[in-house]
Amino acid sequence: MTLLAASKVSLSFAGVRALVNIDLQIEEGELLGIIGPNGSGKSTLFNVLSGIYRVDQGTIVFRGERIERFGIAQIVRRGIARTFQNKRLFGTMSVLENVEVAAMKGVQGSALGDVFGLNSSLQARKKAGAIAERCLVLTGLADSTGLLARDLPYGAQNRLEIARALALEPTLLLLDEPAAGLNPSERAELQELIRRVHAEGLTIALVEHDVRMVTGLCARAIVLDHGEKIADGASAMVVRNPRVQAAYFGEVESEEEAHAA
Amino acid sequence: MFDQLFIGGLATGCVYAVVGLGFTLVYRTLRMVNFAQGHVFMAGAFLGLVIAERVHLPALPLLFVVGAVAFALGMVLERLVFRRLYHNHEVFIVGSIGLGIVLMNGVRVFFPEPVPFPKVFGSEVVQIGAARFQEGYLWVVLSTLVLVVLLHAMFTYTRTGRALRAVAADAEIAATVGVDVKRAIALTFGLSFAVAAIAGVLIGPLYFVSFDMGDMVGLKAFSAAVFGGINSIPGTILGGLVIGVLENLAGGYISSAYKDLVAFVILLVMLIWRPTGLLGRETPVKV
Amino acid sequence: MKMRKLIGAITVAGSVAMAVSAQAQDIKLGVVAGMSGPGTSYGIGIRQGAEMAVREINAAGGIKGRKISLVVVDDASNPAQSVTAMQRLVNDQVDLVVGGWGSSQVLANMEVAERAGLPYIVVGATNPKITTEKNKWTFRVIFTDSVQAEQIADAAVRRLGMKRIAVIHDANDYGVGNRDIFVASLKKIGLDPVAVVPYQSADKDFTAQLSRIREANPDGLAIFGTIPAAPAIMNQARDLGIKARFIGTGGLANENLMTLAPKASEGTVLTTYFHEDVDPQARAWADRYVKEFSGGSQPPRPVLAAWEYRAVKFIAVPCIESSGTDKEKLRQCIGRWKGTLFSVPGDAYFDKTGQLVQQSVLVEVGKGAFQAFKGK
Amino acid sequence: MPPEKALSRPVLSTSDLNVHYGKVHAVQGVSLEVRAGEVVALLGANGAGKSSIIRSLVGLTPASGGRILLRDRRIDGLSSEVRSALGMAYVPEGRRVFGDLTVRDNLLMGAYLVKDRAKIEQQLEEVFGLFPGLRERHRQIAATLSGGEQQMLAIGRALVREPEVLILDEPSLGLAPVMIKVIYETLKRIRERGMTLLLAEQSAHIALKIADRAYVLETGRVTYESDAASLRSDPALRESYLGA
Amino acid sequence: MAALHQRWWFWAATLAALLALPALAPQYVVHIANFILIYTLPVVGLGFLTGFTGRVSLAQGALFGVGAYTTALLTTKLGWAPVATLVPSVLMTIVLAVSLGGAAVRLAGLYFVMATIGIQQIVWLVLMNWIELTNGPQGVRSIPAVGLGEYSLETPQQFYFLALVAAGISYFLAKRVIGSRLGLFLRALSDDQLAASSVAVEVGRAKVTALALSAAWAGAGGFLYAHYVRFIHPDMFGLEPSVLFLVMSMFGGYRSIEGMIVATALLESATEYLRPFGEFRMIAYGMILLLGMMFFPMGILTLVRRRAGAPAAGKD
Repeated sequence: MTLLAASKVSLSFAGVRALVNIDLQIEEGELLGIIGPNGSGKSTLFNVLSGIYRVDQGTIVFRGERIERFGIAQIVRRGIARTFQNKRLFGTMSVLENVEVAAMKGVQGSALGDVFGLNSSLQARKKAGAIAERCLVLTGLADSTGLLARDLPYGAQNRLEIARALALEPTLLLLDEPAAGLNPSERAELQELIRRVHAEGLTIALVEHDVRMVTGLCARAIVLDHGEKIADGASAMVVRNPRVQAAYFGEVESEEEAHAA
Repeated sequence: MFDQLFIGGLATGCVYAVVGLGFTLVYRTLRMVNFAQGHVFMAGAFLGLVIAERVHLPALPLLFVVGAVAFALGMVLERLVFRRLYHNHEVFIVGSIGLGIVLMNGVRVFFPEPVPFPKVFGSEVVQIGAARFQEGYLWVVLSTLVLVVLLHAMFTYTRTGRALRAVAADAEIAATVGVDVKRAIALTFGLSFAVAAIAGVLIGPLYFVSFDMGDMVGLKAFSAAVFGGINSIPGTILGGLVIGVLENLAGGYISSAYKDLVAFVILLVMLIWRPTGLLGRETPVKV
Repeated sequence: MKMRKLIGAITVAGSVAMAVSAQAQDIKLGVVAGMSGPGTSYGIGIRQGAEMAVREINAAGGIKGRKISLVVVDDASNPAQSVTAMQRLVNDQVDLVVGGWGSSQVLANMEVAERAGLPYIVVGATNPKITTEKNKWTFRVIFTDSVQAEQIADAAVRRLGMKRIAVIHDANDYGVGNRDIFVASLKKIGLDPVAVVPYQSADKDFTAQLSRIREANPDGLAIFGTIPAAPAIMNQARDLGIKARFIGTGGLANENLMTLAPKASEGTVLTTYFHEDVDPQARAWADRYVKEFSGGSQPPRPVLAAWEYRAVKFIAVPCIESSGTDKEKLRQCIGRWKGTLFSVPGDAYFDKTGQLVQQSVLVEVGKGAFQAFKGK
Repeated sequence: MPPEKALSRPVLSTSDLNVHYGKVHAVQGVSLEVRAGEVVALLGANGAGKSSIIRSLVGLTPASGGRILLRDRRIDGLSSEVRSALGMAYVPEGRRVFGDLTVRDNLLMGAYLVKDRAKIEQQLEEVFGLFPGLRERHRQIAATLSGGEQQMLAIGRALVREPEVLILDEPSLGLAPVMIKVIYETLKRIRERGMTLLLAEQSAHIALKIADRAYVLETGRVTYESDAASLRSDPALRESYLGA
Repeated sequence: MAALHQRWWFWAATLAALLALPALAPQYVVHIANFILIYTLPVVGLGFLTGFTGRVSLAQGALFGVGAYTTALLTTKLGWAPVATLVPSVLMTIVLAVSLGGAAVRLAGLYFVMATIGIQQIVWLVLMNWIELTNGPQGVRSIPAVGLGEYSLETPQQFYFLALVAAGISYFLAKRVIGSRLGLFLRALSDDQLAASSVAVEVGRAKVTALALSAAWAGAGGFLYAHYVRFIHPDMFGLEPSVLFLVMSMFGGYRSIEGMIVATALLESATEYLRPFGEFRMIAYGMILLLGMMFFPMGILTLVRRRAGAPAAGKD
């Protein structure tokens, strides 16, 4: 069943076309890879899906509802959570609090109820605490709950972003270059984590520069280049597609050689 | 009555515009608001007074000397004081308010009472249509015009002017093409002090000079800058003139009780409707 | 010189507390006024008046052998601060307070004096509400707005022959208070003002207000405000071609009026608290005062110091002499006080509300100085 | 300049360069060198440390350890404007032209340190020769240019004062393919004039078209270093980038 | 400091000292203490904005005044009992703050400061000029004291306990707010607004709520002030107190409520100590602001913390 379907999505900034007629389906339960060279529109696509940018044209349907005009918070409430390429944690808050903020989404009760200690609010907070706890355990951060987010090592900050997104209990998780800046062992850990999360039944879309990681994790992948979708299919096949090769390695090499000579 | 109100408002508006320029110059370079600006205007008036009483300078040299001294003072204060306040805008605001209080009360120690300013611009009364006013009003308007033209020429045609604009646009990159950014910022403060001080000398002979004369003018000039666009020089000039004229008309035709309200209501409405002001360009609202 | 003052101030700050306990035998006279803020020049005048009186009394052996020590507290010319300032005087156990400048400040700080049961002689605030029968500890020696505004209204019509009177007033309590009484008094005489416009104390440019007044074409312009707005209004009115004669009340009674509006102020008629030409005693005091305080941070202005001096020397000290420092007795004594004061024609006495009943002085600005008014 | 001699001498070099952002160790002991007349590419994924190296070279981010040499002079303690005066020119990531200034004023800012007016005019002519589009728009406000034109302007601005070494950070980022081609054609012409270039690129294939040598970075370290020709044909590179 | 907070005896000693104060200290000191206690309300309220949304307001003095005027007018003109006017005062302040500043609080930081200057001036000018309602420059006098049954709190000593209880409630409520999900949301959005909205925090609403809270605290403070001073005047609520409150909330070190309270006490006492300096007093005050910001931009208390070896709490 199709969880999210974008059709003919276009967006440009000051005349520069960032996304051109993108069609995209994300099936329930899948782990979709999105690859493409730098500046190809991968992050822009995520920004559109998560409501940070509004599309110029096209529709996005998520679980039967049109969401392309929704704001960020509205989309999160519909069940799409995301992480950011350049970590956007709440630096002066503790690891636990970072995740708790997100976990609050799923619980009832009002802020004033919190202040006056109403029973329903206390229950709700307890529930949020439990959700947060679970996400931290899942991401291997259970031992550093009391640290400030900004004091975490880089690799752990990465996992904290994922934990925070998970605490929103999303239907669809968008991971934006989670492996950027990680060393090989951290990268392997991350891969393992994504697998684990996916195995719990969550639908994931993964933007990644590292093609190996995508081919290793995702059955299906799409490739973007200069804002256009140039390939869509089984990830192992997609990377062999000549257009994809060209996008990564440049077009006919001989022509270039001729120029250089 | 309209002529009278309009011309009176224009002169006040020129003062708002010139003092407001000081806000704009600093703001577009640092994204900070210097709340001592109004008191610099006041200090400039007293500087002019002290100089005019000691040495009998004609009007133009007097304006020049005061501008030069204020310029130097601005550079020095940047180095000693402002530089330590760039931490964030809250710190800068409170620090500059503190500096303003020090300036104002420092001047008060020497001049506890309002003092008449020598009539360096002549005291003839001029009649235009039904309006009568002192020659000094003409001086204010003309000097503002000259000052704006000079500043414009400086920013457009000189190497330093270009460098200041480049620093305002992107200080980091300006440094990589060889601009000494710290010096450029010091120059910016120098300029903002100079224009405010010159405005002080212009207004001095029209009214009296007193230690608290910068309080309200500072806030109004600030409103003018925001109204026109706090990062836009033409915007600030326009904002100053509009507020000066509007408040005078409101004072004359509606009620002088709420004359001062005009500037601040305009400020608030403008910020909500279009925070960048009439001619400003940057988008302040982030995602 | 400024530096020495600063060091002096620091030393004073440090020693205030000690001075209080060391000289418990002294009679303590509290003075509250603005030594900073917009009312500074008045505050300094008040302080000087008190200093002069206390110095003279102490030099003459004090009151029954007890010296007077002066406790001066700054209220920054700000009503919020002035509550604290008065509280400080209460705390320092002063025997009475003579001072107070600015109606807003006095209205705020008199509540503290009333609650503490401290006799308070107000010298520099004119709002009528300060002296009511309810406020039994508060007295006032300066005229109220009502007395002055009434008197100047009367003089304007009967003695100056004005027919078209316009009013421009500060939007503060002083200006509004004067305006209300003035307009009411004119009505009683059968005249309506041709224009009434307010301004804000901090205004510099009055062309908007004056343009309206010019349209009304008045022959007299009443200005209810203080320095520096009042002289600015005079200058600008003349620039605009308004020929009306200026009249006013005590707010204009400040020599700075002539400094700031040397030409425009000529011929202005106003009521005042003090004038040296009223009697030789006043002249002698004024000369002494000027001699003693010239060279300070502001030129000495007898008119600012006169009331404080007179209230201390001729009202407070005789009462302490006769009734001692018991607060209730002191209060009753002040209430009963009756006598003569220099520059006040005839006898003066306190009415039931604690207001000093007296004749005021009408002066005219001529040749750059206040002259006793010699009109009809 | 005789190429043999030029190649022997490094114009710009780092040894054991380190950069920290708070607790993040973004550049970890990188040593590299750029010889006169050479085009060197820094390749690597997002977050590999390319921009951090470039920023610390031009003096925008302080190095937390190691040294940077321009010719034989140690420059790592110097401010940006001094490094610029010593002959470094920088084309920042995302172009960052002075938006409020005209095209011509932007170029004049590039020549800020040149005092000789005739010389400036001559240099402007050369830049306009390289980018004829800029000449047509020289009175236009830079913010209103298209992305490609802004990139040309940024390069032009860096070139006006004939730097010893031109440092470019992701010059192809966010540009249309046609535009990238134009930019790289121009870079090639600049190289042919004997200019020394250091260039950070995520799109390896583009950079390798003009580079003589390349460093591949991963998590702040140099993991691979070689001449460009062999990198172009090296399957290991393909492997590390495409997994194909 | 951090260590002290966790010791019960620290709190017990503080409480004992606070309770004993009116019996031991001279009336004047009690009077100053009352002002400090009253001021902690608007200062802590402002803390919700400065510390937790990164928005600096220069209108807190005006909001304080709205609270004071509401109760003053209700008690003197309509004869309400003081106690009955607490809720209307707080509500009025909230309504005014949200209607004037609700749109502005969504602006980026510096633009919000600009807007608050407008709000401050507008409120002050209206208090000054709407004479029919506010008495204008005459101020409102003879405001009744707060009565508890037959007993009315007239003297500084009597009022002290009311102020202490009010400051205590304000402190604990503020702690609760900050510990609540709202506090969590506010801290999140002050760290990273985009990230906050992407974890479902309704950023606009949270900011308006913070503004409303800061107004509520200011209104309650104004209520106390009016019934303590018993004469109010527009000049008590001009730009000057706004700056003072802002400085008090910043000197404490942004996010620490205890810090704000200590800073309030220090700064208010300092202003008192400076009183005899006369014309030099304001210079000294200006220098405190200027030097404080130059050398302790994250709050003067960071100095104490640094000495104590604990990490400085700040938002850099």
